[in-house]
Amino acid sequence: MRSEQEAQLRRRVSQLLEDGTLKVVLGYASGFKGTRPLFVQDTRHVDRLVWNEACEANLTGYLLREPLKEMLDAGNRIGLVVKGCDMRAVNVLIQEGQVDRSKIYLIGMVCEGVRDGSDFSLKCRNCRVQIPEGCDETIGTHTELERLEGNPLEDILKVKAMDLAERWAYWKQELSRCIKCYACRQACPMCYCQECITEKSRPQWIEKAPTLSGNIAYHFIRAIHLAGRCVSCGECSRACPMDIPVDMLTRFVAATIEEEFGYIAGEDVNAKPFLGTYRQDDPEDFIR
Amino acid sequence: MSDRLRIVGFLCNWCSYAGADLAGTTRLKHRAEVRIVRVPCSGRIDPVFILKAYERGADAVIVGGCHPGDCHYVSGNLNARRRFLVIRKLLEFIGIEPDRFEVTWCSAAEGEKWAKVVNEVCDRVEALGPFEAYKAITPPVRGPVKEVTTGEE
Amino acid sequence: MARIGVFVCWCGSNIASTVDVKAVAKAAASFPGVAHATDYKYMCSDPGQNLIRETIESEHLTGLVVAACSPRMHEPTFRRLALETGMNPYLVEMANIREHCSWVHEDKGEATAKAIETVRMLVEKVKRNSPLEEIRVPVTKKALVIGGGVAGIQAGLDIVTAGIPVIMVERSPSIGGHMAQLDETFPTLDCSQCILTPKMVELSQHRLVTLHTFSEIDEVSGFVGNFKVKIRKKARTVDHDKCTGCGICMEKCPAKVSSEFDRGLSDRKAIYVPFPQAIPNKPVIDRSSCIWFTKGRCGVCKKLCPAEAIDFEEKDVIVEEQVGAIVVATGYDLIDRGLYGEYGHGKIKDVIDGLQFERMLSASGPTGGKIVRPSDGATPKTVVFVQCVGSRDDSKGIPYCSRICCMYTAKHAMLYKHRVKDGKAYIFYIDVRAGGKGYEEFVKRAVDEDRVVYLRGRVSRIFEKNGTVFVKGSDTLSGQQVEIRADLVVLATAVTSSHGSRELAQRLRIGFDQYGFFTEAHPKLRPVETTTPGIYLAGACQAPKDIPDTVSQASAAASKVIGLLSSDELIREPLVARVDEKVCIACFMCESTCPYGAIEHVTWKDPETRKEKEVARVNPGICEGCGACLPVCRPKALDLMGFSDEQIYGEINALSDLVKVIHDE
Amino acid sequence: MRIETLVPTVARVEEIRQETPDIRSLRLVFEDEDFKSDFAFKPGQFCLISVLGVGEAVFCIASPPQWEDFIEVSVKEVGKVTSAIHDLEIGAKVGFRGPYGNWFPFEENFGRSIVFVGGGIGLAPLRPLIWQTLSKRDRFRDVYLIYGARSVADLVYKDDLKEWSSRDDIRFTKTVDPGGEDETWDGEVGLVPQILEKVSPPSDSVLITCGPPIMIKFVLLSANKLGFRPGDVITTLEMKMKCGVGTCGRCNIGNKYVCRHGPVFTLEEMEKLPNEF
Amino acid sequence: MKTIEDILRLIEDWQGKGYTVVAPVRSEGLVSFEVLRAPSQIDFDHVLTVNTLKDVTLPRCETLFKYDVEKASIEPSWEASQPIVVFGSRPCDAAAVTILDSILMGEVTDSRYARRRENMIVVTLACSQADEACFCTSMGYGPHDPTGSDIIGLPSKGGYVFRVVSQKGKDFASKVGLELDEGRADPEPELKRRITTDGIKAWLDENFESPKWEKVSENCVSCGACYYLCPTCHCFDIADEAGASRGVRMRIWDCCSFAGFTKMAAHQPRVGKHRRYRQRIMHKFKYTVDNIGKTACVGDGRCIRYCPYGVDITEVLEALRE
Repeated sequence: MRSEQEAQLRRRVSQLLEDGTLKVVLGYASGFKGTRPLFVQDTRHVDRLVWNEACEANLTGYLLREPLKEMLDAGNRIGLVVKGCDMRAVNVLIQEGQVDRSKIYLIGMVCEGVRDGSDFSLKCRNCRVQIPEGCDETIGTHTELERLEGNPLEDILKVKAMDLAERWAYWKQELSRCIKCYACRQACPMCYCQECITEKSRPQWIEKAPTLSGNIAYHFIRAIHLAGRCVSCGECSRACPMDIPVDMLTRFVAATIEEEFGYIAGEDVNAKPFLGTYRQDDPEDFIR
Repeated sequence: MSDRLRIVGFLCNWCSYAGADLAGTTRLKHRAEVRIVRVPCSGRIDPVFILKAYERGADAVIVGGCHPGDCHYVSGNLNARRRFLVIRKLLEFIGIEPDRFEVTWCSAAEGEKWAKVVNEVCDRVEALGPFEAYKAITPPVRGPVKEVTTGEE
Repeated sequence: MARIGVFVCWCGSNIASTVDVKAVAKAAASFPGVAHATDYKYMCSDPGQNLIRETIESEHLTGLVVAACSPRMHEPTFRRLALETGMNPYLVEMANIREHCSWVHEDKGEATAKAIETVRMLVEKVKRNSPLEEIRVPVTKKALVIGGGVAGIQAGLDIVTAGIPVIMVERSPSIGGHMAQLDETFPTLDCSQCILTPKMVELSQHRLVTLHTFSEIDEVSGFVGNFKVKIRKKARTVDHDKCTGCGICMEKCPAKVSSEFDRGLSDRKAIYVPFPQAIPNKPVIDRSSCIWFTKGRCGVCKKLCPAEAIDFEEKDVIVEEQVGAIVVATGYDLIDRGLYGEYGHGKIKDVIDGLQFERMLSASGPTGGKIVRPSDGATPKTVVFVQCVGSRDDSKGIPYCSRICCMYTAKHAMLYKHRVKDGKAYIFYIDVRAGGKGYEEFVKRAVDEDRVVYLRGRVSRIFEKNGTVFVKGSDTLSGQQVEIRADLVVLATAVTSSHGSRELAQRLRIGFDQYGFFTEAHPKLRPVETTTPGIYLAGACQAPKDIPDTVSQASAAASKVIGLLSSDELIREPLVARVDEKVCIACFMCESTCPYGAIEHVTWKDPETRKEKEVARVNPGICEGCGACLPVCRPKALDLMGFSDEQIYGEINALSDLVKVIHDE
Repeated sequence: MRIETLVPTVARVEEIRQETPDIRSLRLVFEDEDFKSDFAFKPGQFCLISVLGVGEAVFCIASPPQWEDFIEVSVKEVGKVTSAIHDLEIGAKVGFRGPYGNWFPFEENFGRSIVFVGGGIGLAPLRPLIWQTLSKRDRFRDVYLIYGARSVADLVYKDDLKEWSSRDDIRFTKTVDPGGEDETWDGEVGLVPQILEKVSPPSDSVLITCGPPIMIKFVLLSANKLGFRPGDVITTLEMKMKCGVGTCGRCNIGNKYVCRHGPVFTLEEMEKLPNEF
Repeated sequence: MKTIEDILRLIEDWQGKGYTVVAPVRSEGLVSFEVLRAPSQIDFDHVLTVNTLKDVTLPRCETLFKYDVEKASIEPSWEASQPIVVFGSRPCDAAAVTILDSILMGEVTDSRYARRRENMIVVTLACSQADEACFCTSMGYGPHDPTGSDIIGLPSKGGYVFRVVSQKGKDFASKVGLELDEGRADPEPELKRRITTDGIKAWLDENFESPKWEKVSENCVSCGACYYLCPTCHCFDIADEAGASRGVRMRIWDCCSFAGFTKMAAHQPRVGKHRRYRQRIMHKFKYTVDNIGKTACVGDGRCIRYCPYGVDITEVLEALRE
């Protein structure tokens, strides 16, 4: 199915650019790690677009970064190739007023799962959005889809099964590798602040240096800032050159919020943001 | 006495701070390890404050707000409640004892409750011991214990 | 250049007996930024204040830490003192070494160490304080009163007496509220309508009053002194400018429904005036029962109206008003009758509620003041009154006491006995609460003079057998089960919040409790204020109340409004949040967090790049300074004056130094 | 040059002068006697001052080398470190690193006329050179000084200005921006570049300027108009700096590090640099 | 020739003689330079470690000094450095050391870097394999290039033959009694990635302003991964962390792709990610060449390997010159 989808994608992008509907389309091209993002502005380049199981990245974050941000601000309409799971990120950006839905054109790809190396990505396990919803058009049919088994929280459960001391040792070990290159932040579609809290010096919110306490503070706060916003796309971990499973922290928070509050980020564009609201009956058995 | 415990309390001005005041006016003796930072509302408490307190040597943090429905600002405590839950779970997930982060609703009338919470938290943190795990990973920014002599003129 | 003065108070022996104040002052003198530190017996006394005043001047202090009692006690004192010396009052902080220290610790070493560390924290805070100026906002000298019952009427009249215009919004077609339904009122048995209607007339005819009946509040924006209100004037279908109130339409209207005012004891027409003394005394069409609107035909009223006042095309109109203050007086409802199936309410015709009984007692009511059995019109010889139906009932009803039932039930029994001399009146009660002036005497009169029989106990069941109603309950005083054959049963059903109160509270951004009653700012000290400045409460919308309490609260609310609107501008504490526009990313998480609606969307131009963007702005007239918006602001574009991030960081940072006290005896 | 990189020595604040509402000058004395006796610098060089617990920032040395016992820096409150410096009191200790960077030519200009053009706090780097020039006054032809600020209150070094006004060996023209004058003002009213053109010093002089970037830009244009050679027009540049010695990598303009190859550049050198400042 | 076993014995011997040995260690999927606890930890099979020798010479975070705010006392922080043997670095990483040497021990000497370098011996293991990101040959180096090594071990029939490269290496060899090998080395592996650098410098000299900068930086998300993992990038920041009375000043890595890198209180001279990306390319392929005569790139390919969004420096260079 993928090759047909790829061909159709190229055709459609070509049309959309040609008839002036779109200024640019962001999709995937082949790259060193399988795929990489590709900005197509010229129909001559549509053949570089690919669709395959290496299209793991969530490209949504580019909407709020140069050069797409400038293009959107200038009133252009932009095309984005999305998987069902990426749609949640798009929804959060719409929910937070960062993206005007009418200014983006979403080309949804019916997805048979993407791979991280040889295995299916963790995020594909038990995927319920293989057929994207809410796109401007969808490419692919769902007749051949095979549901991917497994638990997307497998890694988190492993850490949860440890005792406190083991967990502390585990995270110390992992986070001590962090070099504060901020690839996780820059990759995250939800990290769109112009000035990150890490850059604030009055007060110096987060230790600047990659000391262990500074690293823990950074990743802890990142997880809190993503509470109710993280869509578990795993971009942060994918981007991490030091192989730190930083997404486990944000995904743990997302899972906790789903479990305790029934809130799923990006599920409903009209929902009030999780931390910006409350319910009278929110759990509070931890409070004395 | 360098291993004396240090607990930081972020208390909302209207309920828990006033509750702690009431503990005072009713002379309810309790343990002296808590240092109180007054904030207008529990909704004002940023998660970073909690980590910063650990970095600066706190062995535990107590956060105090109004009971649901009593918030001077209508709903600050309810907004905060979700955040506190997430913070507590996440602390636990990275291996920090949840007892090092205590949340309490304490009204202006609950001087007794405040005294009790302080004593209990102190007891539990004492059982855990000083937060050496965190102190060990922080740059050396804490000063040596300063000695002050009393009773001299 | 920070030159902080630290003033350590002994508070006589209150502090000094447990904290070594001299050691505290000495330690404080060594803190960076502290220019002067001293101790004194009573800092709040005149000599103490003089000491501070003189030191501010002689040492050129730029900030103060007064280590004494709780800031909740004396912060205003020392801030005022600073102001007198020309120092900005917000450069003063208090270190609480009494309530939080000397009074709760015994070990002098520990207490002194804690006091020193606390002072250190506050020194670090005050070093980061900035001078702040009061916020001044202009006010609109006009008040809105929501609800036209006795509470609203009283508040409205009191406010206009001060020369302040009042806009009154009433949901139903007439003002008057529940009080207009009542016959005689306890404990004086004066006629309700006789005392109420003159007030209704006075209000409606006052030149400063704008009355919007058959209207509801659609939207409230703005803030204290500057509210903008959208009022929905529901379509009456009758043009009141043309209508002469002749009443021919009501006479000829073929559609009948049961009267809300008479609580179903009579019928009214689809075009109606709720009661004869209604204000305005002109009809409206109830479109849900009007044949024109339900079936599309009829139009009798239109045909007959000599003034051509009937307008079937009329639409709801939205009126916008600007007001400086709002009094909420939306009253109460009675608990849903359906909840008490075992009492047969709604099923057994001769089981009615207290308000129905009131209508029956009323001379202008459906029975012309005669007490009759609804089933057959006969005069009931035995009437059983049941108190606490729904009230004080955790399981089914509401846990609180409805406060008025004991009194009105006694009144009902008494009035019944006055009219049916040979009748028997029984009252089932749990206990009799008669705490008001003249109340206890009133109940006693019912028992002693009118021979009302009080039975202490709950009624378990009311049922009908062969056309006869039986009341089965227990008399806990005699320990007997009793079953009374009753001709009429009157249930004192619980008072609940008015329907729609929650939605209104959300529109007004005021608090409400789990039962839908609006919450006051402080149960004792601010009983008529809400937590939203400029919005006040009157009457049973806050909690069940009788008429005297309602009227007192209404007058109190009015006096608050008059006080508020007596000056041209409001002066507010500058402890509000501010936005750094450059950093704001317009996610508006702050907006959804703010309980006061203080966040506005504005366009801002970056002076450096000249680019425009949308950002959040905090309206300082609305912001209450809670700071709930700060933790949700990820890039930290928001800060809170008086409790800024830097100030709190300063306090936390001070924790990095521990103090150990050595006794030198 | 081998240095114990990045570790400051301790200096004591001996005197504080409030120059303008947001600028103050600090007189610093080194605590370490060896450092003090070895210390030497030339006008135009800069240093880094640390407020311990806060951070470090760059300042030009604003006193001439012949004032041997101390150095002075002038600090405008713009950020975290500068406001911490404004919070210091006499007797406070700060960290000091320097001197760093290149310096203004001096002996090279013997026999020539010198034109100093300064704006606002931009007089600070010129001040040591002016005093140095006046100390060897006989080696130069005419000395001009054109100095302006937004308003009378924003003029720095008021005592120096008074002395320079009273001397007849320096042609001193002071100015404030239109609207910045007060009743007592006896100087010019106008923007510095305009006054420069009005004074119109001979174009074979050496022109040395410092001030806000926008002023420098127009002074350079005016200098060009007056016929100065780009090699004779000298200014100092400002970029964000951390190390001060050309290793931390952020202050480069093209292949030049402002901290090492500058901060003093001639217009001729600047013309070869990419436009990234 | 020395077998792996021989090598492990040698290293044990060096450790016993008081040398701290830093070598590639595998932990889960990641191979990185670490202080070796036991010789058996060494990984011989990887192409390249994730981190570089900067972790030895210019660590990501080092305390410059500690201070007491109240007393204003400054206490420089320097842990007495044991002699360090870096074992198993690849030729590209060794070559990178010479570039940093020219920058940090040239006109100005960074004392901390210099002290670490003086105490450091680089024993390289030349490459027997290369991956698709490797392009050292394009930068004038090669899989067996000895530049920057003190001693180099060339792969030979499953083991290594060791040759001395520098005087320092010679001294070390004689001090620890390392016998040098005669045998022939295996042929160098072929590199798939190859570009020519001809004309790049000339293009950069002329094209500070060019629309191409925006195009080539399109995919860049302005993180610091390529910088932090680059063996020649050396920009740093200085950060204070302080309590009420005590603090430390640290030197930490910094990166020209961060907006805050050049941002001053009132002015940002470098607006836009393409300008920041231009700085990175200019710095490597022009400014450093102007200043020390060498390109600040050794073709190790880490920036290609670890860029989360496929920014490919060789492609960029070719696109610029085109």
